[in-house]
Amino acid sequence: MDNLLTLWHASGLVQMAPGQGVMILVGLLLLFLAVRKGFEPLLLVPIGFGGILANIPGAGLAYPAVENALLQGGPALLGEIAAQLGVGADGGVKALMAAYESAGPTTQLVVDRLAAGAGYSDGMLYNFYTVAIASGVAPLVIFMGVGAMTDFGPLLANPKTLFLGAAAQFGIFATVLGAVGLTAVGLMDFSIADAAAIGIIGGADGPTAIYVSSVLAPDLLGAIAVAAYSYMALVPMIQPPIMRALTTKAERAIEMTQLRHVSRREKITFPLVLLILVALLLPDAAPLLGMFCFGNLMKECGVVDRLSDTVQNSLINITTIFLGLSVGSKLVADKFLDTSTLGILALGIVAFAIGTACGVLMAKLMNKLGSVPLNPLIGSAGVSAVPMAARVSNRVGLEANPHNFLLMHAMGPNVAGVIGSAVAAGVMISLVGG
Amino acid sequence: MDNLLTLWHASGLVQMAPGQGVMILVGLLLLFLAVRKGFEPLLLVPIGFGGILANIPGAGLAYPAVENALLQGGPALLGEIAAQLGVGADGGVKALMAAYESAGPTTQLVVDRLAAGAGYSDGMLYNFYTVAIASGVAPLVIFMGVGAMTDFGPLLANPKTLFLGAAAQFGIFATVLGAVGLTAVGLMDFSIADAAAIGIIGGADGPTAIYVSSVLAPDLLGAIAVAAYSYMALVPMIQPPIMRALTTKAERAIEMTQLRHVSRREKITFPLVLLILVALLLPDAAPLLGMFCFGNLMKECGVVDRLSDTVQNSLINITTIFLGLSVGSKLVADKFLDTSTLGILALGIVAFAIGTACGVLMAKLMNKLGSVPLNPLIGSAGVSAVPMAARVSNRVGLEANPHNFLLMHAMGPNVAGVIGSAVAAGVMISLVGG
Amino acid sequence: MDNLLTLWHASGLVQMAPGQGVMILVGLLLLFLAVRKGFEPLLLVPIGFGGILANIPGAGLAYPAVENALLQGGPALLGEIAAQLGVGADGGVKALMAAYESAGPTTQLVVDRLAAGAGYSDGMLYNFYTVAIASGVAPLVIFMGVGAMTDFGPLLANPKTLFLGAAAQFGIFATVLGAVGLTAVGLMDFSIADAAAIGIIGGADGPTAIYVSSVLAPDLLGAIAVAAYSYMALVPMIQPPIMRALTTKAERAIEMTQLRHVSRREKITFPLVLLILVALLLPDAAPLLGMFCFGNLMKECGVVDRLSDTVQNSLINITTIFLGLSVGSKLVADKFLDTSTLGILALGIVAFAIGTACGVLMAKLMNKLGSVPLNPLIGSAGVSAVPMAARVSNRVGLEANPHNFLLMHAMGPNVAGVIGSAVAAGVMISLVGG
Amino acid sequence: MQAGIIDQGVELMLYGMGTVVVFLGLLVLATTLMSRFVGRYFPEAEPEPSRAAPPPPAARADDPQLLAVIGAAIHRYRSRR
Amino acid sequence: MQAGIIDQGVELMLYGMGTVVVFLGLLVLATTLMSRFVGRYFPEAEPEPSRAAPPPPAARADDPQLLAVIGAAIHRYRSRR
Amino acid sequence: MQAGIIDQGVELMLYGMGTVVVFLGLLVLATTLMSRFVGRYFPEAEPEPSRAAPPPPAARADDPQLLAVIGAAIHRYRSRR
Ligand code: NA
Ligand code: NA
Ligand code: NA
Repeated sequence: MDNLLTLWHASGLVQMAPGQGVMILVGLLLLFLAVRKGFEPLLLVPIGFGGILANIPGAGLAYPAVENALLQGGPALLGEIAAQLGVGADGGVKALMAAYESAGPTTQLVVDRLAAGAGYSDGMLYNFYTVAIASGVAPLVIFMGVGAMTDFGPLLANPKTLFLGAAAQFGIFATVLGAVGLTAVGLMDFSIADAAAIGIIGGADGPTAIYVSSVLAPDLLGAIAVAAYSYMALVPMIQPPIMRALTTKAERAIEMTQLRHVSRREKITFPLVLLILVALLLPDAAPLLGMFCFGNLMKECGVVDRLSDTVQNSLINITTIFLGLSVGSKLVADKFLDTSTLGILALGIVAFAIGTACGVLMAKLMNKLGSVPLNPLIGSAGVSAVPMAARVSNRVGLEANPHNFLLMHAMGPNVAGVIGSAVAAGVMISLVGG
Repeated sequence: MDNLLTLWHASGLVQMAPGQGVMILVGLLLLFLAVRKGFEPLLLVPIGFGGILANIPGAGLAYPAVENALLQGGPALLGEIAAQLGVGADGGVKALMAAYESAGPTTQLVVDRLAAGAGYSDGMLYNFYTVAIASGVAPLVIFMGVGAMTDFGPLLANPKTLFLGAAAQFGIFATVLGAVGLTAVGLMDFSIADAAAIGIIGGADGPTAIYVSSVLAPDLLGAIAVAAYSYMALVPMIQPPIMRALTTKAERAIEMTQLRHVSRREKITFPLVLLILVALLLPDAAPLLGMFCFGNLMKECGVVDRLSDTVQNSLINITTIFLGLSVGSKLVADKFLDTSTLGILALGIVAFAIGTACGVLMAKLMNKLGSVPLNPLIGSAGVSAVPMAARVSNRVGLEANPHNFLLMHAMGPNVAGVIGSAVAAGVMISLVGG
Repeated sequence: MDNLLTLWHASGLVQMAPGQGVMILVGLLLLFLAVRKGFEPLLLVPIGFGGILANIPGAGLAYPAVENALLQGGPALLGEIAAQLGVGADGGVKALMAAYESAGPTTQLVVDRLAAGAGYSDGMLYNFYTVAIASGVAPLVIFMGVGAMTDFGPLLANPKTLFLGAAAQFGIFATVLGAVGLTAVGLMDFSIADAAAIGIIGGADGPTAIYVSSVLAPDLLGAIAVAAYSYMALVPMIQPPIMRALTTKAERAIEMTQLRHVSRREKITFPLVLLILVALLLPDAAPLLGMFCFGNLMKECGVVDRLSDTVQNSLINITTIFLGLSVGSKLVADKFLDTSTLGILALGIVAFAIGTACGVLMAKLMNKLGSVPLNPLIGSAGVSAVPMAARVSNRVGLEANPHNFLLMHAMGPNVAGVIGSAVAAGVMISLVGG
Repeated sequence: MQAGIIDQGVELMLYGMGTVVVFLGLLVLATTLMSRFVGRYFPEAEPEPSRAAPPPPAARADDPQLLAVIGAAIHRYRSRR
Repeated sequence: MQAGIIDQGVELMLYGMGTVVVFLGLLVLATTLMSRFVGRYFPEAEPEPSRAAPPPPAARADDPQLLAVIGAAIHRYRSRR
Repeated sequence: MQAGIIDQGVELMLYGMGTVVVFLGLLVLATTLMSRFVGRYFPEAEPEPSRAAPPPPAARADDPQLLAVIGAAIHRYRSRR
């Protein structure tokens, strides 16, 4: 009879909090969007599934051992832990966790021991998060893989398109301003570090957004990653109206001259040039851009093809799976179901829109000032969202002029946007972090 | 001359304990069974090899740094460690290890430092075990891979076969009873947690058995894993006599109606249905069944094929290698050469036999009660041992009726058995663990 | 304005120390040698790139959190840390790091907390080094992969060539003598452990050299790995003059009898024989040779081809990438730019030359003493550098006699050299380490 | 501690086996309902497109030359890796 | 702590966007110089050899039998793994 | 500490090189015995079946069309990944 009670009390039905039910539905929604609507499935399938796992009541997969002990332990255990921490046990789990986090390292060891002794251990997703994201390694490895899949040829053929990638990053910083504005008027409560992490959604670059959030605002990571990937999937819906509103039909019909041939040596040298520039000017962007350049060098140098193949296949796939599940661990109800999430979702789409607009406007300007014709539609690709944004530029261009193939021209600003948001990430970590 | 003595005393010949020699032979036997007899070679080659490595005298590959220091250190070091632990040095290594394990966390840190300072470090296999098994990650990743290789089509075409998978799990619980019985009569000395871990051998599922043992009875993990994989390899010998004894020739000749077509949408939805049910009813099974469902969803959803391919190939292979070596680390003589190992081996085969019998009997019952003909031979596949048990059902069926192709019908109970033992694992961890 | 200063002070231009600039050029040189000259690109591309990353001023990628805090922190933080360590803050970073390393474990925890609280974390490359090399796992996994790519057929057909592999290891021990000699005359300051680690360069085996250095002389690891891989790439230039000087044209023209067929069973049994011998005689070589034999057994046994394929492809590639970056982390200016590096580079090439010479001389002796003709050119392959040294033997042989195909004959001593230097590594760890 | 271990074992057996049967029973129910629901509201429009496009019929013939080519292609691919 | 957060945000925007533009501007410069340098001093002697050797022309024909063989080879290779 | 380092080095050389020679010598012995033992008691019945089935003879011909097909198959496979 006791056993029946044990089982019943251990079951999810009894322990389910309303928030957990909601979050399981959110997880199912993400899976639906990924599987049926094709929203960035490589990331959103693991994230959505991880989100469901994280909210299984009583399983505690997303919590560290101590938090599991506090959430599920009996009053005796809580009393013992509270005594060790030198606080009262009746302040609730949040107060005890806060006391634990500010306790000295030896006290933490003793409390860890108490939790382990009572049979509580770190949840599976918590472990994944610690290894994959808290250490910073998974976003960096994915960035290495992205580097190994990136062709800088179109950018090297027309380096000025780097300015388009720069302009589109204004979406990031405008969003920072939006986030602090919402805080100033009292609608939200974001710190400047939170605002910076939210802004990076405008970079339209998943691993960069996750990396920055893990450093500056780990609590918001779930919402930021979900927003970033969802809006990247929505690029074909978000961008075209903005692009059409800011350009005339004549501009959209501009045909561009064919790109020059780029030699293999230039392609090998470029990642090294970029790396040196990072080393000289912005060391805080070194992890992200360093791994990116490393991946690209492995691809282009032609003598380590077996490493490059592995980076582009099994390594990036394995990392993606654990990165996604780890992000899912941040979709626990008590962290995700917060008004801040609504703010992040709203600010994220604004970031995409402003980035798109700035890219297009900069392209118009360059078309006016420059001697060679430049179709303003390729400016929107500067937000990155590789290669979706470049395809959108191509598609909108074809609408205006069926002989207008912008894809390769848009790949230049597209990869420039990746560099641009990594640079922005470095600046923000440098100014706000630490 | 001193150096010659150092080398000679460091050599294996001098340090070899009889148990280590025996265990090296056991390792060679496992390799022989794997390579020549085809006994589950993917696991038994790494396990057997790891078992040999673990028993290399003086190498200490399977021990933590502290145990290596105690086993190989001079009296001065032992005295210093004993003093730190506040016990006498003459109680032997086991007493000192016990004192170390029950010491406070800061004392442990100091002793760790002493061992490291004297040049002792964690053995290679001990590290593998810590990362792969103690953390729980390797069995879960393998279960994800198994999920990505599992086709639930036959189960979905005939969901009632889930009952066969349920019935065959009685082998697990009967074995628990056997283990406590042996303890009650004084032949063995198993705790209830040990008994539960031993019972899971009857689940005929390697990763599930390893996962449960790592939680409930780490010391018995080596014997349990070896028993589980060996008996899985012996399924074609263990099952047929039991199947023939419990069925008439007429029953074995029953032809079953062809399975209906199962749509892709059903296959995508099934892992989610299973996941939700786990979340509602049995959170303690969430890690195992969650990863299993995740792997299956990746396979079926069709939009993340590159992840699914990696999970089924490089990821599961890499994990298998380190899982096997880690299991091998539990074949150290002082843990494996114990009467409990004999008990585990004896109980394991009983578990397989009872599971097989219950599956067949349940199938007979369902054939009697149901309207559609059901060949009792597919009941034995409910123990899992995918896909060997299903092939055995098919083969025994063909003996009785050369037109009787049971393979696809037996795949239903076969995968049901995987779910069934994962559920049993969850129950046991919930009731006995923590 | 403050922000501008923050950014400027955070930039690399301001923080760049001369040594870092030099090391970035060294990294670029390694990349040039790897990409344009084909110097062992699989390792030297990651090592060179890692070396550049490690020397990015202000990024601190190669340092632990505490060292980053000491290098970049303000005087307040340094004072606080110094107070915790009980030393003065004006002794400089090196003195504080030394005090930290000799402090008790709880003091270290407190200092770690101070560094983390001030926003400093372990550098990316430092993390890679800890996981990949300090744990010993990456060289061992690569050795497993090398084992899975090695064919012992030629060695088994002519086991006496093992003596050639033994003789060539004299390069290792002669170099040890050279290193202690330089120390004795005061030109260098190597400990006996340093000398042993430097000697292993003569083994011409990358993973073995890295493994031994990580145990015996972590500070020299960067220089030792760079020397080992560079000289391995230079084998076609280093060896031929020595080989020609020590042999007559008639000796070089000797044709050898065709190798006998080696059965699969012999190939399966050989790694087990080697393993048992290691277990009995030299447990300290067990990690290296154990993993090597394991890889080879997986390849030869024929029943775990999917594991063997993964070991030879994605696993070894992934490990190579992180091993290379980790080695690069040891190319930080303050460790690499030292006179000891010059000594290591000089001793390394001597080691290769002596190893080559001893191999050739032993082959001449065996040709004199034995009844079957043995071309002395295959002796040089005993240094390992698989398969480059064997190809060199073949090429020099063809010069003397266009019908003289020595490649397969040279593969025997070539793989014998791998075993030989792993044995030497075991001896040195046994005598010098711990 | 070992006192009453038989009772513990019996209890574990009863509750464990009970849970397994109840859980899988509910899964039978849920699966059946799901299949009906999917079959009624989301039937497959067309015969499911096989994802790994099957080789065109010609290739299935046991033409020895074709097999030779296939073998060589696979062999060359593998040896390149 | 939240006092003056607007100022912090404005500052972050100014310095951040400034750095992005300056950095990418310098990159334009460095890239252009690099391309000129490489083009002048290390021009490609011959048309860059494509690394993954392109299929010989015959294979590009849409010969159905050839396509069948290719399909079968790929299929067999995949199913072997 | 560095006093007598030469002695240490000489000792390391003597014992190290000695161990290498003795170990590899024993390995020569053990390998030879093993090969004889295997050859006598477990000879290979038939010529060892090559595991990676060799391409059928036809494929070895330098038929340009076949090579074209092979090239295309590999190319297509690689570009799919
Ligand atoms: Na971007
Ligand atoms: Na089962
Ligand atoms: Na060697």
